[in-house]
Amino acid sequence: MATKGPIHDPVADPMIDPRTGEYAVIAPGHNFKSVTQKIAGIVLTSNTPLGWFFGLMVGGAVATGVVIGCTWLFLKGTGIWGVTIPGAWGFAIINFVWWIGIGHAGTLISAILLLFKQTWRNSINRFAEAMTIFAVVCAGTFPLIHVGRPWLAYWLFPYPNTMNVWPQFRSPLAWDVFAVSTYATISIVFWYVGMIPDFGTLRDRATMPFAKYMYGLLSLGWRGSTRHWIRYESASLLLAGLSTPLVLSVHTVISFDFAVAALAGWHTTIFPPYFVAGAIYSGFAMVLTLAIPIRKFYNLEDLVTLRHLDNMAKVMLGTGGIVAYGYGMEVFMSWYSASHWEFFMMWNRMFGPMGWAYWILILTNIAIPLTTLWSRKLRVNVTYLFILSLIVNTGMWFERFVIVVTSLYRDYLPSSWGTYRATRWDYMIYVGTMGLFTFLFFLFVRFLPMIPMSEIKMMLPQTKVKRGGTDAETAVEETV
Amino acid sequence: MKTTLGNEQTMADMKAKAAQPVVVTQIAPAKLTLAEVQAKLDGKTGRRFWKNLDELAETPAFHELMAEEFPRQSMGSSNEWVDAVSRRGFLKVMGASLALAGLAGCTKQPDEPIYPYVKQPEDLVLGKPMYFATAYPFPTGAIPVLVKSDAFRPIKVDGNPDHPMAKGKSDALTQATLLDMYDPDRSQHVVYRGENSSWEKFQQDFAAGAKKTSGGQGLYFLSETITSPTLAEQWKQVQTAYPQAQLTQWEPVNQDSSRAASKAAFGSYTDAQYKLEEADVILSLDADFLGGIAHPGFLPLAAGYAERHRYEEGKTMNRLYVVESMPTVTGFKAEHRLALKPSDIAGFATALASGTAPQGADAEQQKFFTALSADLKKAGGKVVVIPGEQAAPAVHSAAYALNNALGAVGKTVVYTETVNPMPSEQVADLKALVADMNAGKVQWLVILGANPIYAAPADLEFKAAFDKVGTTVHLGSHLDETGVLSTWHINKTHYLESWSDARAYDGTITIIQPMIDPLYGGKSAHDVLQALLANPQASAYDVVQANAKTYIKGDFAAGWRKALHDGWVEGTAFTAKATGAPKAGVAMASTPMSGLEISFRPDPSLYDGRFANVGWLQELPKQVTNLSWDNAALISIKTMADLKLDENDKIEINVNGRKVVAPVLLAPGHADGAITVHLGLGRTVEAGRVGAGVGFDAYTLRTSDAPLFTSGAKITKLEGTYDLCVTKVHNVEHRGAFAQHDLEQKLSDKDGAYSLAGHEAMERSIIRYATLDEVKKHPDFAHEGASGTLVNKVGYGPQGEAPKHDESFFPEAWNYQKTDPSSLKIQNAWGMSIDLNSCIGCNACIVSCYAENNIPVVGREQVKVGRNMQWIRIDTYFEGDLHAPKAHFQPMACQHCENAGCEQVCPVGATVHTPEGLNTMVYNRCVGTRYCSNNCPYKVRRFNFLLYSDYDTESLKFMRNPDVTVRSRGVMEKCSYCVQRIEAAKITADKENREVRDGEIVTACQQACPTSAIVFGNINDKASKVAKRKAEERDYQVLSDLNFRPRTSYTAGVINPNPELA
Amino acid sequence: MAQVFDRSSNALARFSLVLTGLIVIALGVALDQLQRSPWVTRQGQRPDQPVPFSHKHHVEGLGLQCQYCHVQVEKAAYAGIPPTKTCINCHAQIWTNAALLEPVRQSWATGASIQWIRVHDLPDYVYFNHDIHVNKGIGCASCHGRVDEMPLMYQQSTLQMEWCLNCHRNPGKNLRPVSEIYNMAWAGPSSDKPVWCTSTVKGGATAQNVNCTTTNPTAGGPEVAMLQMEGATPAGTAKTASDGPAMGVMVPASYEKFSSQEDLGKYLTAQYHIRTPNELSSCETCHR
Amino acid sequence: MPPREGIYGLIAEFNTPSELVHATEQARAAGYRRMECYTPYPVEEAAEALHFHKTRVPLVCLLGGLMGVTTAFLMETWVNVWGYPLNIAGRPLFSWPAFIIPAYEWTILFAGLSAAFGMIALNGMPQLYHPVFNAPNFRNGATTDKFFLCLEASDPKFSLSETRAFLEQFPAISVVEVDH
Repeated sequence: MATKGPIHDPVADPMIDPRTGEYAVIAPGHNFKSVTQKIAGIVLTSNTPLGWFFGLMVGGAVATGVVIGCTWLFLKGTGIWGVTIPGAWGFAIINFVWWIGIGHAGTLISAILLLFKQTWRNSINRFAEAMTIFAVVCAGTFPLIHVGRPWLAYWLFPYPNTMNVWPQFRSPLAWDVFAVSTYATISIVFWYVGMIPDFGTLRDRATMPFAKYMYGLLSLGWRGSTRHWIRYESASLLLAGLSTPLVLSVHTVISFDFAVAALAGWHTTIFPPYFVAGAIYSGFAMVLTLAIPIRKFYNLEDLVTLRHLDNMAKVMLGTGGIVAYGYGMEVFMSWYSASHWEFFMMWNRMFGPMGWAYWILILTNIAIPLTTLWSRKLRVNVTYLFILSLIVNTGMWFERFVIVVTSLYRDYLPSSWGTYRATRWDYMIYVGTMGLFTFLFFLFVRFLPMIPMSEIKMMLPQTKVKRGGTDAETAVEETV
Repeated sequence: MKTTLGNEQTMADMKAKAAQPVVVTQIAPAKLTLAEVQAKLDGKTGRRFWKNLDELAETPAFHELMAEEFPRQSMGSSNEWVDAVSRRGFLKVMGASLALAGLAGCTKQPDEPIYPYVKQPEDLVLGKPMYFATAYPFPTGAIPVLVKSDAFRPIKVDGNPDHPMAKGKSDALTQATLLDMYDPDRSQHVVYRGENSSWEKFQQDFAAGAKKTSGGQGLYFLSETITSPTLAEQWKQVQTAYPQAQLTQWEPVNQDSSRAASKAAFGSYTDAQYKLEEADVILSLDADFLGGIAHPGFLPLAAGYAERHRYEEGKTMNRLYVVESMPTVTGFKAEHRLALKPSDIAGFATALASGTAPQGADAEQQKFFTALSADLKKAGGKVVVIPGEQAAPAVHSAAYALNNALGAVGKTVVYTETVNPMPSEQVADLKALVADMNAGKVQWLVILGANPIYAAPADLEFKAAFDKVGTTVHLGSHLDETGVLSTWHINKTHYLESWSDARAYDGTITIIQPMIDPLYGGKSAHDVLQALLANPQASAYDVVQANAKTYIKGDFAAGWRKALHDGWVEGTAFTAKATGAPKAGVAMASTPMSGLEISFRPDPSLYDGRFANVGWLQELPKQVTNLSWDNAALISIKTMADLKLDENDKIEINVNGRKVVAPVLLAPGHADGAITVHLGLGRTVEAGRVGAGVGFDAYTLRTSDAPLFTSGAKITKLEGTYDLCVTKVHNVEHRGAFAQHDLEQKLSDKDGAYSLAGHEAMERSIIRYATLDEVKKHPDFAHEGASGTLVNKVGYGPQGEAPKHDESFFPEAWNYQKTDPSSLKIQNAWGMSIDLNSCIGCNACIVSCYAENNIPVVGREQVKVGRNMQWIRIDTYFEGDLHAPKAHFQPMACQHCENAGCEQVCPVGATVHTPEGLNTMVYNRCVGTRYCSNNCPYKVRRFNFLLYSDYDTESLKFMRNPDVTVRSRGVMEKCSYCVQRIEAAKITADKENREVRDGEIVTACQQACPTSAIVFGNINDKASKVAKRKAEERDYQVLSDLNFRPRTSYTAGVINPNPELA
Repeated sequence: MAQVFDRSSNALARFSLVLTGLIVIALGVALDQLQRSPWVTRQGQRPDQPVPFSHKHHVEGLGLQCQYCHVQVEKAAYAGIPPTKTCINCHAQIWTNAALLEPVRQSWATGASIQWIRVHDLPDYVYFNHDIHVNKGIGCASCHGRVDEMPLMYQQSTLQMEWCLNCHRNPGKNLRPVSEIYNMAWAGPSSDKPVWCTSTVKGGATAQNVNCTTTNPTAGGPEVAMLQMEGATPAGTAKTASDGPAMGVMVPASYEKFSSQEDLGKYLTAQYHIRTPNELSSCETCHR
Repeated sequence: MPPREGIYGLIAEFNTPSELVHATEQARAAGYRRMECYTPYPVEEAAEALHFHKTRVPLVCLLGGLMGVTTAFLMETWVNVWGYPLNIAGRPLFSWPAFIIPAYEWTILFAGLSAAFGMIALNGMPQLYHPVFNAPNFRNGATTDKFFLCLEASDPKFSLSETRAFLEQFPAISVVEVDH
């Protein structure tokens, strides 16, 4: 992935590794202590930045939208939404898929890149995972509240009951229950396991007794014993190995919600791959949306460097390409299948009353990103990346909107064609979940180490072990 | 299954026991706050909690509170707000919410009390319904019905199978009279000057008042059209007692045209009966005889038409021509339809009669004219020309002449006495009455059932005249516009509550017997007239029985019993009346009309407005237009363009100074230069909680000199639009060649404005039909891809056909051929077949389904966003250019697919397949993911988005079918093939160790269908009707290429066009 | 830099982990038990009725037939709660002024119903039908228990779906000759108390298909539990278990001997044409 | 647990991983067996020096996975074929293709959980109290930037004086006794 040849003048920019011409993953001059202090400092500092309080409160305020919306929803029924016949699914499902998709990047970074020994991931994987979990939390609320009788949602889980009836395992929704719950559990476990050593560090560096105590508990008494490290390493490797097929399966299963149905526009074999690609696409966009402001706010530029942003932009370029291919194939197949259903669906999608949604999608998801991301200049232009990440997130939301709504509202039987119009409650709950996400994320950056210290240390030159116990300092000099 | 009656008197008080109306107690209004509510309910748990909550939710204070807590809602602005109909639902939800709010979070199901009888009627078996015959008196002739009654609560009204005319069929309006009876807004007291009073006081007052008059001088009666011989007889007696008393019969929608014409033609009022089963060629002159009972003799006419329109080998199909202004189901069933302005129809008819070409006819009309007249002559007497009741008298005269000239009279057309024992020309009479009122001659005006304040011709200024009357009496089921202004209001009993008798279209008399003790007391017209006679205390029962002696021949006791049992009296049918050749008919309006014409029609669902408060009918999508909860200015696409209007535009219609504001709706095929408005809407608050404020009142435009149609209307487009509530979008769009690429041959409607939906319906082979010649050429036209209007290569399967069973993924997963160990025969497999040739789109099935399956009414706002709950709907597709389209009607309900997509995707298995092949919906298992609806290609599943069912209104509880669950919020529901009836039949059969007989199970829609288009039964029994139908070559499944294997299939239509017009 | 935690904390931590696990398990078990507990099912609860009516007294003591009060149990879905009239029939003569019976006399005088509290209360979406059960050989006691030994009526079975299915999936184990429907003490055949059955004319109502007796018919004239015999009866007038007197046609054909409920169940399932478990456990059988 | 007598061992603190690894190798060569290194991040050379290679975590994970797949698949099969056989959309009772997906998910769920908890259990965690924490500098450095080698008293070859001497030959920042 590394484009050879120095683009910038190495002298001008200390962050450039003269040999590769790449931006360094960690700014030079860091050692075990400095890294620890930098990261642990954010968490253990006694004077919290005001900005943090502000952000937290904004998030919390917006999050009340979910509370209010859901209360009214439970009192009145699904009818307060725009859903109707034929458009029986609306925002709830769209948002569900969107959030789950966003989650995927986190797992991808922490798991797949780990398997591929992409050490640059180390500095971003922690909050990428956090993002995953909070995204799944937001996503998870929707399937529960979107059912007509939420108080019976537990019927979706297999448990012995006096009715002798069980979930219907042929239904993709039943599959979702398994996929999403597994995804949530494993992500949390992976996340926590990853943090155990850092909790140890925090315990040892904390000054306030309460913090000491809490981090102590969380660290389960971690003391960095080598035998522990070995088991720990193998465990996290296994978890990574498991998360990889998991993350791929989750969005595949979600795509089955549509692919298994008989509806033209849903009934497509291409869905699984392009849902997964889309998920990662939007996920990385979201990581950028989060990483860029945070590295600025907590001036972590030398741990989350332009190299990271560049790489993530490249991943987006790749996945975006897959997504584009998916769209292309849909159009092609609707013609090639010679099936009236497919043809009409695509025609209606493009030129029907809701055509605007389709074209927004093409613009934001394909046109803008895939043309610009080729330029390295833009890939390392922080402001541009930030804006782009927002654009792509919008685009991916519209993808789901197009799939769900424009396939439903004009299907097989013309007599039952209708339309879909979201209500204020749809929007309230959707925006609310964004607030919830922000709220949780702010809590995270304040109380948990948002960059894995131990893993960063592994990337430092000082780790080089010189046989024969000669002085390590020399070893360091050689490596740089 | 009918039980003969014992002594009717005891019968009556049994019924009294059966259903006592529960009056909801009002708690004294007091200002409430949420806190107080909580306080009130605090500590109340379980039963007491809920009971309390109910009471609370009833208090006006609570309503206020709600209005304050949720002001936006109470304004009813947003679309998730449930409007008037389900506002009570909202309160209940609030009730539940308070519970959720932690007052009594999880209360156990409350104890259920049992109220056993004190004396149980001998012939009552609780849980086994009883059936009683009676008749629904309707101005155009009584509809004989058989009422299903559960513990003496009528729960379903259907046609009387034993009746020679009805043959068990019924129609939308008759079906809906059930809800009309249980209407919670019916007036419940005798009212004197706004104060509750009593019938006794009125009797004395009235009798005394009448005595004071000199021989009834100044004593006037204004009655709705009378079809009861007994009432007529009573009137005679009244006249002998008070010679000067006057009776005026008047209804806003009446038969004046035919009356005038028949008087002119034959010298006396006559009704005409048509034998369509013997007619080869039928010409309807603006007669919507397939639209409903608004047209006299709808049931036999529809049956006769369908009988001859069914395509069978060696049977000549009839051919229907329709000349009309407003598009009706009759018009669209016709092989050839000509749209003419109301004023031109008379011209066309007279021209036809005289044989001279109509003046000012364009080429197309000319062609139609010649072809038609030729065809009529060819038929050799096997012809019927039907004039519409809403057509000008001249049209009727022409029809008389034509039928006579074509030699139809005596063969296919028979003239008889009028159903109305005292026929009259009503508008003229009303004019006279109003004149007398204005002249101050009227001391007593007794209005029997009519509602003139609302419906009287605008130019008569009835209200002004009404104020001049000394004492006004109003006998009415509702305290309506007239009722509130009258000195006396007497609450009228419903026909299901009272004794009477009535003549049907064919003249047979039916004794109307009560099904239940009057819910709110109440009196009938019989009682009112009786109050003036010798023994005022005689009950309606006595009067009717007394009068019955005149027409029940032979042993009276037995005859009477038989009449009650059968639902009709032997030998009372009309016999042909000798009429000479019709004399010179009524001359048509000499001055040719100019300018835009407005034609007034009774609403297809609400008739003249009497059904305004019947939710079922308000929500019923109107024939052809699919308009629900509204009426509109119906207008052709060309005129719309000419006037630069668009659908949903608000316009002001101004007819010489009389104005009304109406929304515009495109009626494909409407005559150009004319607007049709439906009467019966725009009722004020007096109409009741449902009917109030729905639509606009077209009566305000209607004058006594032009009650049918008027001209010279001015249209001004107003600001803003009015979002009409149409259940099916027309999707007028233009896709042109782009859409055509994958079709083997182009359709006619490539260009021009056409309905996208209709176009797709044809492309997708959802509608399949052929002409007679084509069928002869390709008997299997419904399945092959070759010829013209037939199946095209669409969908996933070739020719849109289903793959063979062995091509399936799981060929032997489930077969429905297993032998049933209980009977050692091949098991049952339920299926349905619908003949598109017979379906006339009259909506009877929908209302029948409402009653049978406890389907809730959801209200305008909800229907508008597509949440109407009808389990069955009539899909209407417009084929071709919308200036003169063809239309096709297709009843669409759950297809009970063998490979049902809905079942596969339900995560909790709430919808599953039964061994007999039903797709059952288990409501209490449903969590409401709505995935099933998404995966249903027919979109026939309905979802309770909000709490639609009304759990509060006491009277409605009596009406519900006890064998069907009342579905609650958040639950999916759909057509069940009337599984409750299937199970009942199976249990009876099992007890007797026999097979379920063919025809033993009749679904509600099938039962109501006046043309027997719907057949249901066991498709494994090769002898069954349904199996035979499905064996026909024209049988096809909609969307069969999806391989869902629906159990409902359709018989492709066959039309018999006139080659000269092809 | 001392320890954050003292020695004991290790044990404490591990113990608390184990405890959490146990609590979770315990909770699951508790809920599972709760949903079947009488508190939920209302088994054995005796609501205070207006009149403390004793089935024991009337059935066991006075030997009243079930149908004397529950008239329509063979004809309709509901067994039928007796009208006040039924009580008065006797209590016009006996116990005419017992205080206990005041509500009955009240009702009779005023014409207002006696307001009982429902003991067997199925959810409204369950459509249970008495007559088909009674006519196909399911005895009262099978569901209601030994009513003749209940001084105050109470619900014996859970009436939960799994309970219904338990029988609908294998009706055989509860089938008995229709002649024994009202026999509270019926225990089913056993080796020491066998049952003899024979099938008679085919095609009549179920009830007439089989004759059963508890005394060996080969030894001396059997008192055969005969039921009215009729050919196929027209719809609506289904003759049921005990309509009318037993009319002759006593053909003690070849009697089969049954000494276990299993065999009898098999035999009756065939004779009574009981539908297959598949059909009986299909949803629409009970939910509409 | 009751406070044990005597000391837990001797602990030496180093600045760099190299020194730690070197010392560990020497100690092993000198015949010490009961010893442990403490580092702020995984140092594989140290593990080699300790001759600690095999961990049983993968095995636990595998077993978990197998348990997951069987549980899920058997449950689905039982429910559909025996538990309550219903005709769903005309599909066969044993619709194995559909059953694969939940089974797949539970494989991962069970495997993941057992991997994580297996690791924790095998590491004997939670162990909030541990003697090494008594070493004055331990919590300062072990999780930050220092590298520790602890020779435990339970080792037969352990003797306070000799072992101390042995450790002091390396460039350790400090060598201190750790008591229980």
